[in-house]
Amino acid sequence: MGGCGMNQDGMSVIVRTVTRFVYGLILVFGFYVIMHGHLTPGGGFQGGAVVASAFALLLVALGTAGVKGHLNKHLLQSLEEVGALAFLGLAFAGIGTAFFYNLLANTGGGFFGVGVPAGPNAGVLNAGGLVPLMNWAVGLKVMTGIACIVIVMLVGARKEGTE
Amino acid sequence: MRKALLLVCFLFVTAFLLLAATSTRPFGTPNEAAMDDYFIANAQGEIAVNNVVTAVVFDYRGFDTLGEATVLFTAVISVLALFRKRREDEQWGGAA
Amino acid sequence: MNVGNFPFVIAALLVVFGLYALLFKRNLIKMVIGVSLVETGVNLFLVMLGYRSDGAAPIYTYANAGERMVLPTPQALTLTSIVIGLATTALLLSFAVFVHGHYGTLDVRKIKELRG
Amino acid sequence: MNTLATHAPVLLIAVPLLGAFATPLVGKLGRGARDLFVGLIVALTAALAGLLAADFFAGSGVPSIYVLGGQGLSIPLPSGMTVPIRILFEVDGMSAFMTLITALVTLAGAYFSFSYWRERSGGSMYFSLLLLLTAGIFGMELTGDMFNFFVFLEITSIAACGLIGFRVWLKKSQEAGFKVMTLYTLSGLFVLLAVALLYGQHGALNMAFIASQIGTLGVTVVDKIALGLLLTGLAMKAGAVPMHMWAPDAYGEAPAPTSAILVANSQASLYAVFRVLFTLFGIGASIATNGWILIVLAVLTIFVGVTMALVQNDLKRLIAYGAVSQIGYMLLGVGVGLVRRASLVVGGAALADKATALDYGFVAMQGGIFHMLNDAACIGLLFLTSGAVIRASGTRDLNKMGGLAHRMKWTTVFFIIGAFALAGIPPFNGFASKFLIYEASFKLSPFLSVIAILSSIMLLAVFVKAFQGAFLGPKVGLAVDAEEAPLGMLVPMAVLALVVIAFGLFPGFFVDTIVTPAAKALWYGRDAYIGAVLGGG
Repeated sequence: MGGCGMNQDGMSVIVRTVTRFVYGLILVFGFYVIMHGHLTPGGGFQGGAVVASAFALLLVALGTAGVKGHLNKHLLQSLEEVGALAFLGLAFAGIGTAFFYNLLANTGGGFFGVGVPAGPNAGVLNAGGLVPLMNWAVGLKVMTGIACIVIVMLVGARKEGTE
Repeated sequence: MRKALLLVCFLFVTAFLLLAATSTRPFGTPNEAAMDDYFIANAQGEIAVNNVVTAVVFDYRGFDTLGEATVLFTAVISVLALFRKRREDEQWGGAA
Repeated sequence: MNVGNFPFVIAALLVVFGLYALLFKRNLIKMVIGVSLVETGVNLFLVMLGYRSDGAAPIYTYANAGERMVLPTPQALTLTSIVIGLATTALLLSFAVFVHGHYGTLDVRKIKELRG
Repeated sequence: MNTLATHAPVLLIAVPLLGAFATPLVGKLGRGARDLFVGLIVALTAALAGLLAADFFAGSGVPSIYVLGGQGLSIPLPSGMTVPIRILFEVDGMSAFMTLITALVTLAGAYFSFSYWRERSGGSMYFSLLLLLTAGIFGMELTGDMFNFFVFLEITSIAACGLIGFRVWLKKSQEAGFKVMTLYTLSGLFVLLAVALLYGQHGALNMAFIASQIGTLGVTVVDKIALGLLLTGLAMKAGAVPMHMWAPDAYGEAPAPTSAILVANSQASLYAVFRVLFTLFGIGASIATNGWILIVLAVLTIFVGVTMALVQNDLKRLIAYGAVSQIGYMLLGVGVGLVRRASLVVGGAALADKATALDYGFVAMQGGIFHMLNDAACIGLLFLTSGAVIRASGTRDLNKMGGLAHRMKWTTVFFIIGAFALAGIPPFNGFASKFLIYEASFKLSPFLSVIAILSSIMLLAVFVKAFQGAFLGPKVGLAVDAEEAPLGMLVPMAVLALVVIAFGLFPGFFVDTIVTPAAKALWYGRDAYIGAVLGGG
């Protein structure tokens, strides 16, 4: 296990320095993908996976001891449940008409209610009703969920995989 | 014996899949696109979203997405449950 | 460009390779790779079903006026099934870790307490 | 209009999901709060299932539609379109019947778990997975959309495997977890490939629309391949014999209350097999062939299940093989019905006449469908008692048990009731449904009913052996100071035992009120199923 480069102390100085530099960029890109999910390719799942990959990079480069305190398993798990509940809550929001009814779209201004012109256009960020909100909920869920799996398996596999 | 049986199954499934691939309609020419054309035509008007795929994922087929989020949640809970901290009497070879 | 059914055959072959690894490989990790290959093949097949000749991505932000667009539904379905694949792979690998912890090996021929 | 009943199909999934997402958070407050919360969620879910079923069975029997996210609840088609574009739920007699089964088993399994899992770790995650499994099963039974069905299938697969491997300190549970997960994933991918083929052929994912397309355009090669893949995948998930190797491992290694729910999961896959064969492909010349395929699978399943049960020494695994063999009886009943239906005139009116005149094909269907409910009740009861027995004796090996009847009187009684019901002994419910199957399959071929009867007798021998090993004889090992199971375990067992007895004593009433509408939905409900979505008839 020691030979694969992942251990308590992480990898070499070069990798760690580059990681510190790139980490923030990946996070920004991930949040951009989540935020613009209704305008450009991407969305909550893709952006969440990008952010989770930043966490995984941190974990691999700095080692499990290096990220202690930054990434708390219990906090991540709770956040994931909050994301899932938020998504379910947004789905429940339209139950006056039907489950999953998008009650904010095209309400004319205000909160994500702006309409968009037909045909190709540059895009309106404040549009889409529940869609951007659901993107955020799913993004939160996916980033914390995948990070949780990675942390647990990285730490646990060494403990449980060999008797 | 077991290996021969597996091989027969494998060859059978291979033939089956290749038949499926060759008898599908040609690549790039959908038989029927009424549902998808509706999405392309109405995503901007109904949902006010430029990305049609996002409109499908979060609105027209939003329930699938809820299911998908649930699948991920299930996997996270399962993995966390497997690697959980166990009690004293639950170590290797503990009680049934 | 007319390519007939060739792309679908490629996807089917990917599924076949995955099944081969699943059925004939003796290592649990290689079996997980087989499952992943099957998943990839099916996803590829699904997303290829949505292609319309000379179609653009179904996103109005980048589209030109009056352009033909590919079908959006298979892309949404593939997104769902990729996430499902991720979930199953994570769980399968976790089980592999625990099987190794109990049996000390990943060889399926030596892991056979459940027979009959 | 009763709004709660209108929203019942989606609430039936959303409420357990809400419970599952919130259980780990509530669990931080302590075990009492968590048990109270889960208990409330499960009770609410069961009440919703009861409401849905009562609403449907009291109504006119027309399938009801729930459009997710639509402008109106029951407007499946947007104006000017002939294709439903949104995901929709479609509740007909069969779906309503299946939700009743699931609700019954979940209620018993979850309340049993409160005592069973009291001194174990990871309770919040256990109950979260249990609720997810339930939500997935309900979704499989209610959805009217192919891809949505696949998503719920995967939810049940992952949740089930998480539960099977939950006791990580047991060597066998991890092996079973890996094996079952691999086969579940494979079966899910077969289903997904079939969904992809059907989408490529018909450009839609709605079951009713695809069924009507197959009806008007005829069954093409691609449709046939999709049918083959669907049957393989779903029969694998249901545990029919050539693909049954995972089933005894799964039922045997899962914690006892979840084994009961896993049986409901297998039955949901079986429901999907019936839905595919009767609704999706219920037209054309090949349905007799499909029926014979089901019958061959059924005979193999019954025979192999019972024979393998004979040689087991592990109590859980013995019951697990019993559960496998019962899947065969359901397949047999419905398979005989399908063969007979093919030989009758293909047309709604003629089939409806045959249902009121109680043609033997229809009787076979009634038997097969009634047996799903009976099997869920008595196999569930047996798994729960096995949990109590294993907890008291500390072993699963029948050779190391003995004399439990002295101290565990109630558990003994419940085990006898479950075993007799499963083997089809008259006063209990297993007899009621098996008798219908014997009677009807005899008319198709006496050979089938001979196999079915002989297997039932062998099954009785199996359970006599198990009973003698575990409950009679001198007290061995831990049985010397074994205690009766706590009240929290006895009450769920008693509920299931009461159900077993009630169905056995008044089979006519239950067949008339809930089984016949379900059988009719399959037998001649295809046009109504399509008509509810696409309009017309």
